[in-house]
Amino acid sequence: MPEISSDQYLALFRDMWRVRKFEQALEREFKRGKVPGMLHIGLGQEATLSAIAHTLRKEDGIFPDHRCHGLLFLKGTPGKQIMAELFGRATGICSGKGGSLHSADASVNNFGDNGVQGSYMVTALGVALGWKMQGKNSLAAVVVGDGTAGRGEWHESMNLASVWKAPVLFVCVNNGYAISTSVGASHATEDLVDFAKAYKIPAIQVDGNDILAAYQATQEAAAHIRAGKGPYFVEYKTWRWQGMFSGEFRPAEEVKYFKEEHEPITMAKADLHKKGIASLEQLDAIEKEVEAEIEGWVAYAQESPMPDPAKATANVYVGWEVESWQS
Amino acid sequence: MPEISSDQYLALFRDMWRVRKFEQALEREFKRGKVPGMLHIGLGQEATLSAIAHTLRKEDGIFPDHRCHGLLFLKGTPGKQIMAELFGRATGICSGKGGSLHSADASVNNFGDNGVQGSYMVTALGVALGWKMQGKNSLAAVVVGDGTAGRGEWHESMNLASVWKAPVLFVCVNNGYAISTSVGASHATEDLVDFAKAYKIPAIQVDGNDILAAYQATQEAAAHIRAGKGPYFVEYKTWRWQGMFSGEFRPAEEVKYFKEEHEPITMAKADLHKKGIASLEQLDAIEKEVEAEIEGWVAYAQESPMPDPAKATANVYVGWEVESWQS
Amino acid sequence: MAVITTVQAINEALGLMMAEDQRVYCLGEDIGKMGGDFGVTRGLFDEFGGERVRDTPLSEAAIVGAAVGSAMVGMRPVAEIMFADFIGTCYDQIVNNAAKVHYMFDGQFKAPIVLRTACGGGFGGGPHHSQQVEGWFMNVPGLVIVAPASPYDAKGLMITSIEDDNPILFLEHKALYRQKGEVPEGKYTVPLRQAKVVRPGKDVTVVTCMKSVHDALAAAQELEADGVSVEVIDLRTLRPWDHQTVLESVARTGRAVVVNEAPKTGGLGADISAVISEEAFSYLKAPVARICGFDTPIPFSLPLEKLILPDKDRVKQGILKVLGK
Amino acid sequence: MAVITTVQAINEALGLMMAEDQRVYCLGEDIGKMGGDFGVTRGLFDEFGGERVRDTPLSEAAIVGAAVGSAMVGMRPVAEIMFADFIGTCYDQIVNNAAKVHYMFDGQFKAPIVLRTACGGGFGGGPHHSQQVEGWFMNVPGLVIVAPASPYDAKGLMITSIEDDNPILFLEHKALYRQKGEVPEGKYTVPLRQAKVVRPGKDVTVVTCMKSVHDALAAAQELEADGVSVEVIDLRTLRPWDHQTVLESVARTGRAVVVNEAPKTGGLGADISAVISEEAFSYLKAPVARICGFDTPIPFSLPLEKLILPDKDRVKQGILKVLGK
Ligand SMILES: Cc1ncc(C[n+]2csc(CCOP(=O)(O)OP(=O)(O)O)c2C)c(N)n1
Ligand SMILES: Cc1ncc(C[n+]2csc(CCOP(=O)(O)OP(=O)(O)O)c2C)c(N)n1
Ligand SMILES: [Mg+2]
Ligand SMILES: [Mg+2]
Repeated sequence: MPEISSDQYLALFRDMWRVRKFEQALEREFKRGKVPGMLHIGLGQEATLSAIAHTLRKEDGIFPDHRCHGLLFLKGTPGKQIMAELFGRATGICSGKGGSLHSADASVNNFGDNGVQGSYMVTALGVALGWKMQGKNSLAAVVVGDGTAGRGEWHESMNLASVWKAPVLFVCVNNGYAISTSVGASHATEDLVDFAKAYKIPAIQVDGNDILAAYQATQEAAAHIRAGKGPYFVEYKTWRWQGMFSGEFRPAEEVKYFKEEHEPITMAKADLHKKGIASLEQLDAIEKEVEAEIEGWVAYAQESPMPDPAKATANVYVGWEVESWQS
Repeated sequence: MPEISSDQYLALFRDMWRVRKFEQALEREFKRGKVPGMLHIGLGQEATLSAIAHTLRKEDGIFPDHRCHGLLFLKGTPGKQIMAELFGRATGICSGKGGSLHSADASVNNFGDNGVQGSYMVTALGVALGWKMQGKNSLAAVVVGDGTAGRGEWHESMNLASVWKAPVLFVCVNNGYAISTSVGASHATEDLVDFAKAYKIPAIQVDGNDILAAYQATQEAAAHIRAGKGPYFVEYKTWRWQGMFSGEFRPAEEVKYFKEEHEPITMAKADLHKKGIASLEQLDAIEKEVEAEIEGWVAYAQESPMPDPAKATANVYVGWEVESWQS
Repeated sequence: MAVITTVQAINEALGLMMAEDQRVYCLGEDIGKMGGDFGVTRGLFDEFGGERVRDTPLSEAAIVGAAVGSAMVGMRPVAEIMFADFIGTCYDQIVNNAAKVHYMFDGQFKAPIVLRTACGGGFGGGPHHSQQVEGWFMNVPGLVIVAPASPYDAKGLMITSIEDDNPILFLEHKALYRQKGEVPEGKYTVPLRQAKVVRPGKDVTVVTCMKSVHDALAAAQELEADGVSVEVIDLRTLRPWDHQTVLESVARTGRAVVVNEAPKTGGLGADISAVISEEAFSYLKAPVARICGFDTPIPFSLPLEKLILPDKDRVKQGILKVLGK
Repeated sequence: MAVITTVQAINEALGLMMAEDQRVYCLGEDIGKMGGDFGVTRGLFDEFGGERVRDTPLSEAAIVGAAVGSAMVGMRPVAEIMFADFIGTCYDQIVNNAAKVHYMFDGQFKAPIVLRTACGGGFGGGPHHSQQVEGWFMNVPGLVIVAPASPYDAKGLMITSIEDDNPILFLEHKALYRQKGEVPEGKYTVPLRQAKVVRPGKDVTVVTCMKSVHDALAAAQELEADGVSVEVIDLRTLRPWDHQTVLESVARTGRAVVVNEAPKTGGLGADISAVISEEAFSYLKAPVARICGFDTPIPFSLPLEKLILPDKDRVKQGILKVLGK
C-alpha cells in the first residue's frame, strides 16, 4: 500500500469529525425529545466509518448498520436529508418512513440498514450477486457488529459469498460488546476473523481506532474484491462510547483507555500534527467548520414539515393501493 | 484407544447388517406401495450408524437425521415398532403420527428427527444444556449431513455449544452430496471439520466406511464430552447408495469404488475373517439371522392395524382438546 | 393447445421468461441439472446454464436474501423453497425485507421476486412436508400470494408474477403437479388479484383455491343432481384477494362456503369469512360456513391425514349446511 | 396490594417461579446483569446467577431451540426475544418444533416453554421494532398465545404460563410496560383461554386485547355520556381464544366491534369476526366491524404511525357504526 496523500489524510480526518459532530448533535436532539424512536450512536467508531466511506465508490453498495448514521451522508446523500429522516420529516431521504434504522438512498447505492441485526447480510450477498451477473465491477459492503456474528445469516452469507466469489466486503465493527454482552461471552472466539477464515474468505484484523490502519486494510480488501477475487472480511477492533440503554457497565480502565488514550480523533490529530501535515490551528478549524455544517442540518431538519399523511398508505405495493384504508 | 474386543467387533458388524437389511426391506416395501410418504435410505452408511449406536448409552440423547432409520432401533426401540411407524400403523412408536422423519422414543432418549434439515441442531443444544443444568452426565448426539451445513442453525448451535461447553456430539455424515449438489459446490470447504474448528470445537475427520476407524473416533469424541470438556465434532467421509429421486447422477467410477471396493460391510467382513475373529460361514450366518429378524418386523408392521381415528386430533395441546374438530 | 401437467406449464413459463428477459434467473436447492425435487426447472440448466439456474446449499435465508438483494438492483429472481413447510427458516427475510423494502424506503427500492414453493397434503408427507402456509403470511402487508389451481393458470400466473414488480409467494400444490390441462403455447398472462368463477351457480357460493377447487367442483357436480346450483370461485391470488368477485357472487346467492386446506383457526378462510359477513351482511341468508383442515399438525399415517383435511364430502356437507338441508 | 408496573409484575412472577422451581430458568439477549432491554429480568441475575439467567448472543433460532430442547428434558425455560419483530428469525423453530413436538411424537414429549417478547407500536420504533405478531401465528395449531393488558393479569398469566405444559408465546405490549396497577404479592394464577369482561355493557360488544383494551375502555367511557352501553372483552389468550365468553356477550348485545392493532387483513381480528358472524349469526343486528391497523408496514414518523394504528377515536367510530349512528 502506498502512503496516502496529505489531502486524503485530512479528508479522512474531517470525515471523522463529521461523524463525531453528527452523532453528538443527534444524541443531544434525541435527549431533547426531537428525535423519535430509538437511537444507536456511533461515537468512538469514527475511524471505521471514515475508512469505509473513503474506500467505497459511488457505484459500490453499502449496507450500513445501526451505528452508521455517519456513513449515510458520507456515502453521498446530502446530510440534511439524513438528519431530516432521523427527525421523521417530509424532507428526509425516505420521507420519514424509515428513520434511524432504515435510511436508504438508492441514488448512491445505500441500501438502508435493517432493524433485524444480521438479516441484511444475505441481502448484501444478493446485491453482490446481481451486480456480478450484470457484469458490473461494483462491490457490496455490509457493516456488522461483533454481536451480530451470532446470527445464522452470518454463516449463510459468508459461505455463499465464498462459493459464489461474490463481491461482498464484510466490514465487522468489533467494539467488544453486543448490548451488554461481551464478544467473548457470546462467541467461541474474540477474534471474528477466525469465523471468516473458516469460509476461506481472506480476513484481516486491524485497529479500528487507527484511521490509517483502518483505511489501508479496507483499501486492500476492496482492491482484492475489485480484482474479481471474491469476498473479503475486515475486522476493526474498536470501542463505542455509548454504553447503551443501561448506562456505563464496562470497566473504568477500559473506558479511560478508549475515551482518552486510544481515541481515534485525538490520535489522528496528533499524528497529522506530528507529521507536519497541518497545524493545530488548522485542525481545530476543521472541527469548527464541521460543527457549523452539522448544526445547519439540524436546523434544516427541525424546520422541515411532517410527512404528508398520504405517505402512510403509499408504496405498500408497487402500483396498487393497500387493502384497507379505513375500517 | 485400546483395541476393541472380538465380541464388540462382531456386534458392530451385526448392526451394520441390521441397518443394511432394514433399509433394503424398507425400500422394497416402499416400492410396493406399502410405505407412504417419502423415504431417504441410509444404504452405504451402515458403519457410521453402527459406530454411533455403539458409542451412545441409553441415557445419551440422539437426534437422528433422515437416513437414520437404522439408528432408531439400534438406540433401543424394538425394531418392529420402528418398522410399524414407517408403515403408519397404530403399533408404531409414535402411533403412526410421525413416520420416517419423526420417529421419536422418549424412553430411550431418541428425540426424533426433523423434516426441516438442521433445525434440530439447536434443539440438541437445548437438550444438552438441560442435562448439563440438571447435573446429568448425558450427551446429546445430533446427526447432520454435509448439505445441512448450509443452514444458519449450524452456526448458531456450534457457536453456543462451544461457549456453553454443552455436551453435544456433532456427528456429520459427509456423503459428498446434498440431494444432487456436491459438498464442494455448496460450501466453502469440502472438509466440514474446517467449519467446526472455527468454533474451537475439537473436530476429527474419519473414513466413515471403515467401521473400526469410525467407531474409535466416535468413542474418543464421547470420552471428551463425558469428561466435561464440551462439544466434539466427528466428520465421517462416506457415501450413500441412493442417488435420490433422480436416479444415479454420480460418476460411474465413484459408484463402483464405493459400492464395490470401499463398501463398509464387505471391508469389515474381510477384516474380521483376516483377523481370525470369525469364519466366513459364521459371518454369513449373521447376515441370515439378521434378515429373518428384519422380515419379522416387516410382517409385524404389515399385520398391524391403522391408527385409531381419535389419534388425529389428540395431543395437539397438553390437556386440551383442539379448537375445531368439525366445521 | 397442448395438454400438459402443471409442472410442465410452470416449466414453460420459466423457460419463456428466461429466454425473453436476461434479468430473469432461478435459484434454489437442486434446481440445476436435477431440475428440482418435482422437476419444475427440468431442462432449464441445459438451456441457460448454471449461472442462471443456480444451485444453492440448504440456506433458505440466503436464497431469499440473494433473491431480494439482486431484485433490488434490477434482477428478476425466481427462487425455489423446496417444500413450503421450510419457509419458516426464511420467514424474517420474507416478512421484514421482501415485503417491506418498497414501503420503508419510500418507494426507492422494490423487490420483484417470485418465491416458488411446493405445498399441500394428502400424500403422507407428515408434519413437515405437507402444510399449507398462506395462513402464515395473511397478515403481512406488501406481500402477494398467488396460488393456481390449473395448468393454464399456473403458466399464466407465473408469467404475470415474474413481470410484476411486487414480491410474490407462489404456491404450487403438490396434488396438482401431475394434473393435466389445456395450455396455450407461447406467452400469455393471467391477471393477479382477480378471482375466477370456475363454475357459475345460483344457490350458494363456494370460495376456495388450489386443490380444494377440484373438491368443490366435484361436490358441485354431485349436488347438481339434487337440484342444487353451486357457484365455485377460485381465488387465484390469496393476498390481496379479490373482494369484489366474491361479494358480487354472495350478493346473488346469499350463501357462502369457504373451503381451505389449512387449519381452520386464523387462516385464509377466516379472512374470507369475515369479509363476506361484514360486507355482504344484508345479503346473507345463512351464516358462512368454513370447511377447513382441522386445527392440528398434519399426521403421517394416511387415514389420519385424510380425516383432518377437507375433501369433496366435507365440502358437500358444508354446502348442505348453509342451505339448511 | 402494591401498585406496580407491568414490568415489575412480570419480574415478580419470574422471581417467584424461579425461587419455587429449580427447573425454571431464563435465557435471552442481555437479560443477565443488564436485566433486559426493558428491565423485565432486572435483579434476577443477582438473585439466581448467570446459569439460570443466561445471556445469549444474537442467535434467536438457538434461543428458541435451546428452550425447546431443554423443555423436552424437563426444564421450564422462559426465553426472551427482545422485540417481537425479530421473531421471524426463529419462526421455523416455533412453528415446526415447539408447536409440533407433542403432537407428532404422539404425546411422548412436550415443550413447556414461555417465549416472552415485546411488541406493539406507537413510539416511533419504525418498521422493525413496532409490530404486532400474533397474526403470524394464528394459523399454527399447538401454540398458545397469551397477551395481558394489565399488571395484574401480566403477573398471573406469566405464572400460569410457566406452569402450563404447552408452548406459549407471551406478548408484552411496550405501551403497557410502564402502566401501573394493583398487583397482589405472592403467587396467584390467571387462567389461560379465559377472556375477561373488563367492562359490562348492553348495546355492543368490543372484543380486543393488549393496548387496545385501554382504547376501548376510554371509548366506552366517552360513549356512556351519550347513553351508549359498551361491553369490553379482553381476550387475554389470543389462541386458542375464548369463543364462549365472546359469543355469550354478542348474543346479549347483538353487535360486535373487533379491535386489533395489527394490520386488518388476515390477522387475529379476522378470526374473531369470522367466528362471531358464523356462530352468532342469528343474534347479530348489524355486521361486525373490525377496527385494526391499516394494511401497511409501520412507518417511522410519529404522525404517520398514529394514522395507521387504531386509537380511541377509531374505536368510537366503529362502535357508532355498528349502532347505525
Ligand atoms: C436479530 C436481532 N436481535 C436482537 C436485536 C437487538 N439489538 C440491537 S443492537 C444489538 C446489539 C448488537 O451488537 P453488535 O452487533 O456488537 O453491535 P453494536 O451495537 O455493539 O455496535 C441488539 C442485541 C436486533 N436488532 N436484531
Ligand atoms: C431446511 C431444509 N431444506 C431442504 C430440505 C430438503 N432436503 C431433504 S434432504 C436434503 C439433502 C440433505 O443433504 P445432506 O445433509 O448432505 O444429507 P444426505 O441426504 O446427503 O444424507 C434436502 C435438500 C429440508 N428437508 N430441509
Ligand atoms: Mg458490538
Ligand atoms: Mg449428504
